[in-house]
Amino acid sequence: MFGYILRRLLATIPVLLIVSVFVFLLLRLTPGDPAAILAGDAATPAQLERIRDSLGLNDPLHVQFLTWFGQMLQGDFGTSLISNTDVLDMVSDRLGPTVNIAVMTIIISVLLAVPMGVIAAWRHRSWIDFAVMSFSVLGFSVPVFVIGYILIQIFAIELRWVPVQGYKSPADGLGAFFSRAVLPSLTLATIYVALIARMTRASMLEVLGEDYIRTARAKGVRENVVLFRHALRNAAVPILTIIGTGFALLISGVVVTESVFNIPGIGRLTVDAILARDYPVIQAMILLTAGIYVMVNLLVDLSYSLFDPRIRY
Amino acid sequence: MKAIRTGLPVTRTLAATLLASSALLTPAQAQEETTITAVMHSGLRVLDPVITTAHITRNHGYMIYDVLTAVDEDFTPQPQMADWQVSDDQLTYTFTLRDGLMFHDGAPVTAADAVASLKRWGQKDSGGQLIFDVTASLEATDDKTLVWTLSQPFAPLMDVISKQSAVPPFIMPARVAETSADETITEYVGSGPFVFNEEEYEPGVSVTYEKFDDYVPREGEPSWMAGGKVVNVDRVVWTTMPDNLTAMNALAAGEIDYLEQVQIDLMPILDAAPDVTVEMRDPLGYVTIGRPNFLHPPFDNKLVRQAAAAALGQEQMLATMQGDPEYYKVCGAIFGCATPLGDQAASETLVAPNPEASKALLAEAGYDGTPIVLMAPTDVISLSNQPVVAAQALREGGFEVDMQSMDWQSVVQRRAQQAPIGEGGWNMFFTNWMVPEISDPLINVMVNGRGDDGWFGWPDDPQIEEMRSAYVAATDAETQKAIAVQIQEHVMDNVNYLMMGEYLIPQARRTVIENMIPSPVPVFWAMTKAE
Amino acid sequence: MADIPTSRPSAFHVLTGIFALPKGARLGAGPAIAALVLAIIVMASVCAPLYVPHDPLSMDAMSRLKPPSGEFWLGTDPFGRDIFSRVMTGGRVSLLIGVGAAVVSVAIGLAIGLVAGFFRTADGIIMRIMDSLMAIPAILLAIALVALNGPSLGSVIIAITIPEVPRVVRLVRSVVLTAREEPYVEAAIALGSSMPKILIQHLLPNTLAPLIVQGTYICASAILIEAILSFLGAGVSTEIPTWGNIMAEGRTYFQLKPGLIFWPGILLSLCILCINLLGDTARDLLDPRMKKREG
Amino acid sequence: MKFSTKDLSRAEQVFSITGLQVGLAGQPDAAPVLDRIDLQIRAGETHCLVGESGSGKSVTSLATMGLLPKDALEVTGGRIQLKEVEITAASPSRMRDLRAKRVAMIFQEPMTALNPVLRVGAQIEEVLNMHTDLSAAEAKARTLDIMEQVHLPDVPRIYQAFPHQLSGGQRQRIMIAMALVLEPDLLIADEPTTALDVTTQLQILKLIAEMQQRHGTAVLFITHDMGVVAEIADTVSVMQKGRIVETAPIRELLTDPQMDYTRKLLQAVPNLTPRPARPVNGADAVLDVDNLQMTYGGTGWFSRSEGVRAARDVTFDIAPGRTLGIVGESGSGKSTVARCIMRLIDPTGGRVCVAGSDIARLSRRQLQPHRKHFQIVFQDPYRSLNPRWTVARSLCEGPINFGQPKAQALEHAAELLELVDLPRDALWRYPHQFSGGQRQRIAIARAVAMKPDLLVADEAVSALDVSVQAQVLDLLDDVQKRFGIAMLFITHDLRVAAQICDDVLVMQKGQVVEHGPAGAVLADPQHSYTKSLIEAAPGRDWDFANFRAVSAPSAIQGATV
Repeated sequence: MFGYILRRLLATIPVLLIVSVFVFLLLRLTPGDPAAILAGDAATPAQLERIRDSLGLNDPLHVQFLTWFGQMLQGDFGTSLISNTDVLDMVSDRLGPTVNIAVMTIIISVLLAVPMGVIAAWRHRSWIDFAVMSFSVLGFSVPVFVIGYILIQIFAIELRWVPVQGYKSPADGLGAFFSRAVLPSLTLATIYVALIARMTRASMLEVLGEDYIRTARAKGVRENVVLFRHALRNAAVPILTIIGTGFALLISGVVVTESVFNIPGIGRLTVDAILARDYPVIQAMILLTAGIYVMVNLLVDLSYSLFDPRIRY
Repeated sequence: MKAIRTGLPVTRTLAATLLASSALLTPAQAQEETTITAVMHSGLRVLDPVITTAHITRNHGYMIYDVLTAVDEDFTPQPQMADWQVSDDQLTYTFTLRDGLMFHDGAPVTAADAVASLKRWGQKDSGGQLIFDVTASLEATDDKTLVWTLSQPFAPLMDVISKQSAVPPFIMPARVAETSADETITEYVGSGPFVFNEEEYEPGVSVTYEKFDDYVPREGEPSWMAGGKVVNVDRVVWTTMPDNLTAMNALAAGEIDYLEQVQIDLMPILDAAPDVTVEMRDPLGYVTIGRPNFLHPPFDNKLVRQAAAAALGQEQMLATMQGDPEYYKVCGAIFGCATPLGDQAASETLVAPNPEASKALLAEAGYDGTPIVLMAPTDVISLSNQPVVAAQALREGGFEVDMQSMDWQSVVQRRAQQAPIGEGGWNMFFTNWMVPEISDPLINVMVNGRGDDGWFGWPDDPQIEEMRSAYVAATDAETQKAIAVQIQEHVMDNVNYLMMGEYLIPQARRTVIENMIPSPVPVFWAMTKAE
Repeated sequence: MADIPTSRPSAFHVLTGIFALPKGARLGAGPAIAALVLAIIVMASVCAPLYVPHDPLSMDAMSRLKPPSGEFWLGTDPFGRDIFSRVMTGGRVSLLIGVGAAVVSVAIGLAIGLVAGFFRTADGIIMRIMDSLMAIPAILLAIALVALNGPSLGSVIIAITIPEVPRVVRLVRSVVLTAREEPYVEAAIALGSSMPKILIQHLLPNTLAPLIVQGTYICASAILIEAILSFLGAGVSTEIPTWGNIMAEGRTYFQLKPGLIFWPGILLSLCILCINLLGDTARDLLDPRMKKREG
Repeated sequence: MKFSTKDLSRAEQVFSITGLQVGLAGQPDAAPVLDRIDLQIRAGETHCLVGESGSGKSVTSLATMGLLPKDALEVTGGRIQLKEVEITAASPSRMRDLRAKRVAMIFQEPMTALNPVLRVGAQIEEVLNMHTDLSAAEAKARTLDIMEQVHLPDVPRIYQAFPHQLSGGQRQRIMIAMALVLEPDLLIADEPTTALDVTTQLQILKLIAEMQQRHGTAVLFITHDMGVVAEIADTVSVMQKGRIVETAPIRELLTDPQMDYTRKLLQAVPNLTPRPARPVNGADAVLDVDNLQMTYGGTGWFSRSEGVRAARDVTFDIAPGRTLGIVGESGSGKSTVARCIMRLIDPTGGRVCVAGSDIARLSRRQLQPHRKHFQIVFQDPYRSLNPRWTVARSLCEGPINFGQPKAQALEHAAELLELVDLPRDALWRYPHQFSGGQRQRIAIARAVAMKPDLLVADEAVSALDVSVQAQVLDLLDDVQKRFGIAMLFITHDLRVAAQICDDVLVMQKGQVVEHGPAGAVLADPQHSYTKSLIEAAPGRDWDFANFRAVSAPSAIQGATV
């Protein structure tokens, strides 16, 4: 088990290395000048040049890369070129909202999607199946910002049940947190529910055709026990996998949702950083999201063994 | 390393959740504090008001710093931190700091602090540079007195150091002001009416200011940045909302108190909200301009520039940007319509498009149909419409237009390129200014004619430089005005830039916010919140 | 027992004719309606220049944000452009982006995936690179790529394509890895067929069916991602109307002029819905496991 | 042959099927899947249902359990009666109640029939929890008891085990325990030993018989294997295309079958007695395998395992026109040897000489010209032909690779099709248009098209029904005679080996335990493992094709020649 984890962690090193080189090169080839952003509209070329010098942007590429990479290995991700704050501080301030919303989204999604998928598979080709599948295809078909606007219109503006926007950390009161987090989470969950419900259904359909399900039925086991005790656990691995790979989708959704609901999370941080060419922040964020992605998928892989005793690492 | 770093906030969040669940029933705040939550036009990311000209950073500067002198709403310099006297030969300015000035860390403000701050500012600000070009000495003679000695008279000196915008000379502690002018400061201590809360600062998202209890306001009614800055609220929180619609809805729902800029088309949303007042804070407003590149064909040819001026029409552009005619003004005054130097001379061609005239000028110039590269930013709403409208108008006027979409940062980077068009250069871009930023020939960077040392577009225009020198030398307002009109006429003829008109952006506040003074910079002193 | 005598028929024969319906498969009306709706949308979009009443780019500041009328069937946008003309013309570009992204990513992914699946030595390196690409959130990568190349149609397609490629590679590779264990592939080895021949003649056709399915999903998601990129300010220039940038431009008018979002949104969603439905149908028909259950 | 001699004349009739019809759901006009089936079983009786694939055996059992796939099959007529209960009329919840309690079932695949994620003890206990009010402790006691009864070793440990931690035989014992824990009236066993090795099969058959005796259960035993039938049946029904064509007590059926189909079925069963040896021709060996080694894995940086030695020190040779059989149970390494010789995998040691050249170490490119000398026929007829290719393309692939012009290759292919008894126009059809046996013929034709010196048949007839199996064996024999090909025949089935091989090589756990002429090895095995294999072969004393017991002398005679 620990050997396996160690091996997997070692395997992430080349991945993160490739990501960092790739991102570094991509950014340095991208037009844009952080110095110009810093200095504002009225700066003259000479002023820009001096600022560029002081930011180290005039050094040769490989020098810049090695400097950044060396510092990063020591846990120093540098300072933002624009706001001059420590990148790690910036990121850790912004991580909380995103993580909380993401966790809530995953919980909502799993609670909704898994039963939906199970029932759809059980009543294969019935109207319930059709309804679940239609919903899930619809979930893929509507841009996430439109879903956000519609939810705001209904629940925040018409019904006034929850605030329009904003974020409060759970430390400021759970009520405050939930009332603000529920709409963004639901917005994000739409596509996630669609994804998980589809996978649950497909996986369950496959499992329900297995011999041991026939065995269970031949034992006179009740249908709900067949579905949830015998089938669902066997169907779990692909469902977990899609939760893991769907995480990338979640990050995409977060970028948009944070704008619509004004949540100070890492999605907006990254988009702002890209649009402002704030290299250290972009590099740290992409590495961080890549790292999270890899870790989430490692966790997912490890969690397989919880559901399937045949899988041992 | 990653796992550890990412793990932290999660555990923190979980712990916080547990704490919060026990704290859920206790009342939120024992004593009632007055907090103003304001949505500003942009996120605060740069905290050094000298190194950047960004409006949001300037606004931040006015919150936590103070200035020696400031113009009032009549553009007249008034004492703020200091009174001043000018010697009869116009060569010596003596400033005397008033009593009770104190930095947020408790140290008194001294003349030495002011000298250091002025010197740093003088390296960055173009007006400041001109003053320092003629400065013999600037020194603190005692804790409260500083003496500025010039080698030759500089008539607009008080106008420059009292200006409201782009970079005003904010007074910082000497140790902070000693930071190189090319690096951003790292300590944010001022002597202004508000204290910057560094703990709660999230770059680009929100910034919190607390009332500075030890601030001693000047006597007198506040007028723009002059007068008494009496703070009547405990906290001011600026946040950013990337989505205009969300901000509108938040204001209508009472979740925020103040919205600095209201998108005019969306005003009907606020009409439905009874507790919200929409108004004009800043009657001067903004201008939108187009800048041709003088280095490369076809805009190196004056006739082609004139053709562009003929092809474009202010009305079309402003109407597309604003919609409601109440919020824009067709006006060709390059120093602003309602400013002392403003004059509309020779600007008739800009009011309405005249494609035929444009075509005639192009024919005369022998325009060969080379497409002009028009840079069009897609991610800044206030700048995304102009190129689209311009492209159509220029095409109708006989131009070939290659409108290249990019994000604003690419525009910012590319407009600094002097290379030919095929090698990453450009022909035209659009931007916006606040009227006080273009209101005289020293502040307005677009009338700079020093070629490569000037602003993007780089006109090498000795004539206009002569006029600017004359403006500096002029000692009375009438001469200044006369020179300004000359510059106006010259700019219209030479088409140094395309003045595309003025527009206004209303603000919106919850009705409980009262006593907000009119000013181009949103002002949080004087303001009260009835609750 | 490794050599169990199985009497269960392999369902591989169903793959012979990609669109041949197996016996007993009941499709219902859904896919037929989806195909019809999609065909109408595609036709209407492609032929848009022939019938739209206005130039989709022609602005008129004096007729901004007009309600629907005889002249402007769906009203006008903030530039005074005709929404109907823009939406119908926008469909062409959106569909082009969808199809373009699908074709390009499938083509690139197929080539890389075949190599990775068959050549053990290349596999390790290729898959590490693909893992790395997959670890970068697609939307961030796309924004960065658009920022790099400028928001032209081509660069938006590339930006959407690159994050999709690793997924296609993984799919192709897994199909190849499974197929190369098939006895008929081993038989081809035994018959002395060369590696390229086996790759192209035996393995490639196996990947086509799942790729068609994957391609439909990529097509759908590309149209959607284009909309999101526009929303974030990194989309195609407004001079080239797409459903995505029409919606993005109109998003602040959501409450006042819902038509700006509603019309392109409904077409976009309908289109994606149909593409996804057809993709699902194709998958159900092509997936041997589903087949088993059909009987 | 010792048949079952139970006296069932006074036993109560437990189960009967009368005129049962099952058809495709929603397609009343389609041909019925089951056509008026009648069946009776008495308490303690073992009734065997035999027939080839697709004859409707499994549908019968599923109908009895009420487990027909709802959207595919439905009962359209007839009755199924279990004592007083009429199953065809029972409601779903009543049916659920009957299952396990009154009628239980065990399935073919012990690998897949147990839920892989639940502990096996819990899976047995679940039956008790569903159908009885026993306390947890009582249920556990009952479970442990029934596990003892099915002779599982170390019951407390296995109670806690997951299915994948058990062997196939142990899993099938769990299935039996699960089926019998509530002492049902009827046990349906659907090919319960087909997936098991022959020695395990014997044990499971004995166990079923023992449990039946102890509980007096009626058993409906479904199988395609006449050997098994001969071992266990009291009565037999033969099914063909959804009908029962003949029902008789076991001895009657085997000695005096009434129907043609039954006779055909019995005649197709290969005899365990080796066929008479063919003369040795003395030619030089075509294949010479010397000291072949194959070790899987064991090279990873992080894995500490030593690798699996799938083949060790395997040495043999085959002369032209001769057939060598490699027999052994699953995991014995026999397929590994075949794949090493075909160079589908790379052996880790030893020499493989085909037609005089050692190919064990050649690179892919160097190997290419040698490929035409040796060809292979695989087990699964459904996967060994590219489903997208016409038969012509498949047949021509090899010759074209070796430079034959297309037209000539096509002409040759047509001739080959005739040789394997298929019409010429079959060239332009696709594999799915053929039956399994026909496909196997095509696969043989494809191999023969290369004019190889050596043909490897890897379980080439194992997936086929007995009657088809016999035809394909004949074809192989014919091809060998005609072209003088040397043949390496891999099989787990001793009967098949006895009928086709000149020499037999017995493998166990990667090693050769016995090697000699078929007659000697099969009739007079020396090694204990070979002996146990032969002992375990069901129905080994019966000569099915001749409707009589195997005469002892002929066996000895076969061994001595």
